[in-house]
Amino acid sequence: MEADARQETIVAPVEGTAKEPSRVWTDFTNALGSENPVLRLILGMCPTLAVSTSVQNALGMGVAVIFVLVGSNAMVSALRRVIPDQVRIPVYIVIIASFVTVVDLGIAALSPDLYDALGIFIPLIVVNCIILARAEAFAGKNPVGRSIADGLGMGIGFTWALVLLGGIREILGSGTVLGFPVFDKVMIPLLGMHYVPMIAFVLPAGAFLVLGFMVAYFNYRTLGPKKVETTHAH
Amino acid sequence: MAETTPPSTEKKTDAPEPRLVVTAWPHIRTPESTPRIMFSVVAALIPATLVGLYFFGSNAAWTLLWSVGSALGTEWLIRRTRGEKDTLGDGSAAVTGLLLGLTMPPSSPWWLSAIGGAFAIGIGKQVYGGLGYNIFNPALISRVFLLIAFPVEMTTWPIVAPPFPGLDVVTGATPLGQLQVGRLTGKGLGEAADVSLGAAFVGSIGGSLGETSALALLIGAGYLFAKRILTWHIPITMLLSAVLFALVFWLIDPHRYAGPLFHLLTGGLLIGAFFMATDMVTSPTTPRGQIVFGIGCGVITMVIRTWGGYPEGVSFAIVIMNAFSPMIERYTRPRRYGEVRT
Amino acid sequence: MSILQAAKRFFPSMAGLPAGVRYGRPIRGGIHPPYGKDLAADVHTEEMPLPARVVIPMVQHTGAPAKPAVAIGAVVRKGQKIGEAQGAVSAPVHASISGKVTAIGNFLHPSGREIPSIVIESDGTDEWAEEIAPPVEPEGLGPAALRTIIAEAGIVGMGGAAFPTAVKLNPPAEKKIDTLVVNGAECEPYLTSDHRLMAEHSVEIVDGVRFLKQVLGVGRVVIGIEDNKPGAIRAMAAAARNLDGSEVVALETKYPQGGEKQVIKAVLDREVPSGGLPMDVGVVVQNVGTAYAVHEAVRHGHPLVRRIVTVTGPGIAAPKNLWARIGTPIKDLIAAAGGFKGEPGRVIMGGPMMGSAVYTLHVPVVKGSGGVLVLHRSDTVTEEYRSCIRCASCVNACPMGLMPNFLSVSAEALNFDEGKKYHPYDCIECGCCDYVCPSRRPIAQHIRFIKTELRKKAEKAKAKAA
Amino acid sequence: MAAELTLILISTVLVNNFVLSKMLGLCPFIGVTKNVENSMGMGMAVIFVIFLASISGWVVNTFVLVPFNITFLRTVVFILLIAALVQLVETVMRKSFPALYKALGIYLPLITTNCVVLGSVILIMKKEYGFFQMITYGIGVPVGFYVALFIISHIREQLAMAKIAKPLQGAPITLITTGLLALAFMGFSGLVRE
Amino acid sequence: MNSVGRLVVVLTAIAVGSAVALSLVYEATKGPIEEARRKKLVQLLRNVLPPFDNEVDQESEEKIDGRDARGRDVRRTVYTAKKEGKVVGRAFQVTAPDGYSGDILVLMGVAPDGILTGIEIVAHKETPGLGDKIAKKEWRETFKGKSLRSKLDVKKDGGEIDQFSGATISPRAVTKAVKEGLKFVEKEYGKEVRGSERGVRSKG
Repeated sequence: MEADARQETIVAPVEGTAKEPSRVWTDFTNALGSENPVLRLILGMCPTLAVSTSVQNALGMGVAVIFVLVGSNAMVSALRRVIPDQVRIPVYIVIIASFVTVVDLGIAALSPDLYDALGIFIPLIVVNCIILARAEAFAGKNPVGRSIADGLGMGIGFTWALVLLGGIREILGSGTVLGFPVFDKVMIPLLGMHYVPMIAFVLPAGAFLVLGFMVAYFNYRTLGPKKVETTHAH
Repeated sequence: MAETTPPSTEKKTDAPEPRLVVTAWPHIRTPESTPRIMFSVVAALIPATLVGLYFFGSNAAWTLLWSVGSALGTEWLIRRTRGEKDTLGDGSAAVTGLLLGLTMPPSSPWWLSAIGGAFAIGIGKQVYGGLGYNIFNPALISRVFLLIAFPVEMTTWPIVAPPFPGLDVVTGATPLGQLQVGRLTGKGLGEAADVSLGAAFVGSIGGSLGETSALALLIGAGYLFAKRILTWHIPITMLLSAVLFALVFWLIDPHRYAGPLFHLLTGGLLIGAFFMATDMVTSPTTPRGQIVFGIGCGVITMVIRTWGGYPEGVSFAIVIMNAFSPMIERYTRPRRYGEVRT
Repeated sequence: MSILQAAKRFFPSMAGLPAGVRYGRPIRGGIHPPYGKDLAADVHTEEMPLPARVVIPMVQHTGAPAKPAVAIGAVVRKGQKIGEAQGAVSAPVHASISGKVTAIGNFLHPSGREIPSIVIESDGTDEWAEEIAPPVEPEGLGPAALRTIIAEAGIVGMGGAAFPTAVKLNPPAEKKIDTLVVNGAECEPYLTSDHRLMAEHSVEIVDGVRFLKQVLGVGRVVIGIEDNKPGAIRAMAAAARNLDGSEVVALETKYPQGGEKQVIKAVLDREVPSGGLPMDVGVVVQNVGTAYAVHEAVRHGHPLVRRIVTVTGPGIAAPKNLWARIGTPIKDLIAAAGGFKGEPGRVIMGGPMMGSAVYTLHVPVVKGSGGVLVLHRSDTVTEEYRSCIRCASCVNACPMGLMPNFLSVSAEALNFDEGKKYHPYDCIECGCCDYVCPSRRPIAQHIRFIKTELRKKAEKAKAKAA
Repeated sequence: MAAELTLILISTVLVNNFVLSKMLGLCPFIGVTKNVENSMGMGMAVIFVIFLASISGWVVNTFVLVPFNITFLRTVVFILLIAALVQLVETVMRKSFPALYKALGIYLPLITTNCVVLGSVILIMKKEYGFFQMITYGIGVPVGFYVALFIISHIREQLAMAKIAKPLQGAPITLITTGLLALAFMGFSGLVRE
Repeated sequence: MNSVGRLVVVLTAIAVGSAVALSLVYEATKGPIEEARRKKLVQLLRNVLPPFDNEVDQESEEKIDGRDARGRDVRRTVYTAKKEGKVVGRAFQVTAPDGYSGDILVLMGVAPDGILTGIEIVAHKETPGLGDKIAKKEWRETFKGKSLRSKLDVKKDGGEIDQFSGATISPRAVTKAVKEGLKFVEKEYGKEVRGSERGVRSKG
């Protein structure tokens, strides 16, 4: 079933009425799981990897992306009948970049620490492929309500993948979750030894490795155990 | 091959035919085989292993046991999980485990060797489909991982006891580590200036379990050369380029840069050149490519030793060149007979 | 190349070669398998007893099969044409004994396939057919007349490829041929048939070469012989003194020194371009056995009805070099060589490197069969092949400068497009890569597999386009 | 000066490689590296665009954004600038260098959303580079990107013949290999301090 | 023509709209951003200075402390902390250029008598889990009370400052930079320091 859902990725229905709660709901849930942008479509990985050193950073980035996705999807969808086809990409880019700037300024005002942690990856949300892809493939063709649902779903799907990645990296690389030393709480009483964090996992290399295995795991789940055999790549 | 019976017109009175084996050409094969190569490498490492055990004692034995055991166990487990033929018999996992153990600090905690062996086989090799397909030398990529993941544990060295009268007790630091401290504190060679090259040749210096004794490594390498498992291309070019590099800088300023013999005899240059860079799977198969590969390994090693953040560069140099290996191979293909250049 | 080899190259006399014999250039790659030539190298050739029955296949050459020219029940005599050549590339087939045609049908061929063949039961007379007569004054004949004689005698390349000789001697006019290379390398381990032929019939071979030279109109002849046959080199050098423009070149003993392209490189330092033929570099290569057959045909009018077959190997009681009639079942040859010694495991038509294993001893000797090799059962253990460990043995051994490791792995992955990048069509299928592979990979067959699949693909594409 | 520029080059190509240590430009890194030819095309196109984008971004920043005190618009301005630049390059190339266009043309549209480009332009501003440092950086970054693409595409061509388990094929094995490559390149750390 | 006109109009409208909207957002966030930054700065200053009661971020002066490797002036903003009108300490930022992978920015507080009141790592790129231990409080605390008269070196170099196993570079770089900072204080405020040594000796 999941494999089938994959077929209709990107190519979303063109027409459709705005008030259709069931569809809005499926748009939302599709984006969470079977069309998860990071794990299934391998999109938007630049910000995914770089800021996923801890759960906290991953959450921060996720919220920023949700805001931009929902905002740009809504705006693009609202303006979809006004925007001429030939210039739609530049217009989308301007809209996205504006929302990104808003996020940039907003984070700077609200949390200078998070702002420092995310660094240049906030302005780089502009070139996160997910956002432009959703504007192009969905929001530009669908009513505002569904576009917001899609943006929210994609954003949350992105966020949970990112948080999972950040969580794995944090727990392996620092031995903590949200700063709480989980391993030590278990290992000191049981084995009488501290957890020795594997620093490699908070470094870029660890991000590549963890994401690689995460994507492989989701491939495995989707392909089903039957189809999993040793074959050659073609 | 035709499976038809002989034509019916044949007389049936002939003597019964022998049962013959039909295979495709060629019908003779070299006696050399993959397991024989692997176990020859293990045999060649025995002198270095013994020297390591002699100097570093029982903890070194545990380090080796854990790394070899973990490598073999991981190989067995993954092959079994994937429902594939067991490959412990080809000897490659044993070689990986042994090489990894020999590059670990002799005072490693048990879990360090265990993680190393599992990483080497699991992520270094079986992820790619097992023997022959991996890109990076499994033992070395695992060592590099450990070095980056557990920098403290991987750079803690025990004190070496003097094996023969006349040699001093060696403090818990590697000559290359001392060299780096000297460089970073602006004290020239620092304590590295006092390293006895004789001790380095025998092996009574600080360092990884199996890398300290140049003598033992040379004996092993000689054995592999004699068996024609090693060719000169990689090890000799690697050592030569490193030595030349060291020589040039030593001539420029012998108070700041260590001499070529120092670089040759300390650290992992010899074990790297003879046993790591020569890993067949992860080095180019073309003769010219092997020369390029060897030079690359030697130069990167010395660049890291001379300017880098790590005191030792052999492992990094080799895994970096591993990554370049497919590319080198592509551009150093042998000239084909009758190749028409357009 | 060892120091000794290099020294020999510059001082041929060191290797005990007669004056005037130079060394050829070393070839790339190659292997030194156990040669086993000593089993039969010094055994003088002997005539086989007349076989009671021969099976003569209509395909003993490259090209279109011959068409049977006799019917069941016909009485034929030795040398009588029983199969007519068909088409441009083909060769006629002759009766190798006198007797009666008892069957015409599909019989097993050394290649393993069943091939239309004519069965003759001997009448014991072994008389030449009436039409057999030597031409008058063969020295005066023009190229066309000589080619006709060679074609009618059914002569094909005796080195194994069995390409019709007359066709090879008739290159297109735009290809300027300046040199005839006579191949006496015999690099296949165990085989000694060419060796014995050269040692015992050097004068006849050189006589054949004279006619070949006459057909091609070339001034230069180079005879290449591996240096493990000093006797043959001496004999040939002595005989070649009577032929203008000819020289004998000693070749390093190495498999596959006798490959057509390798011989050309060794003796002339010319390289046949990839995908090309020797005539592209002005060369025609002929085997010494072919030259002998030409001598027989032109001088005596005898068509090709017999050849020397080395019956040898660890599994043979008394290894021998036998003059055997075409069509003789190999069980007769094995019997003539004293039968088996121990339990036979593999019986191979040809040498151990490129010969083909047969599963029955009823297979007949054909024009290209240089030997029958019997290996013990204990030598024929087959084991499963392992992963390629990229040890580079095959890269170093490939005489063509290919990368057999990649070809093999890409064939295994069924990735033929990737395989195509490594030039499978340049492979001469010598099997060196297989021989040296420590993982026992069937590399040569992998390459052949790629070639077949690529050809299929090309044909499909062609059919689609049409 | 020369020493500083050399250090910038070593830094951007080896030590702080955008792909391996900054994890930028991963979409094309995974997307086009299945074969060597494509990744070379992409690499060349990126070198071309980043070089031009660095210069024009620097000029716009130095002479427009900073003097008028509207640096908060830089994200919008830079991305538009890059989009326009890519469009311009495409047009000029198609008209004047058809051969080059044929080789690189299909990669150009993808570059607008390649974060290496925007990333390097933004970082040049953050680092407050002078003109020559900017030029060096604008060459070093895409060359580093090219090197990474080049290595991984050769590796992937070899991996195409490996017996990799199905779920690991494609993106996962590429990511894992990149991770190991990043570990290897850690050896260069310390050569240059950013 | 009409459609091209429409393209231009729409594009311009969007761009102008975006610029206008963004400048509004910018204006709205300008204050909060500055306030947030100020708060962060004050917090940092509090961490390195003894208790004070003035608006410390308002009382700063620019000093020039030699040239850096590129030949540019090294500017230091020195914040002066006062309690009941008396100077109790000064804080300023120093840069350790020889960190493991880049500059380490260190904020240091010095009492008028030249004794360190605390240091804070403002920014660094040191290896996580290794060099980044310089940011840990326990380690930074060891600087408190040290002065140019103390052995300001890592233990490996014969000093009193702890290094961590596996990483000497980062602590050494920080220590060196702090030493430079103390020299700067000695140079700029040395007279004052010596002059008032007896007067305002803080507990430090």
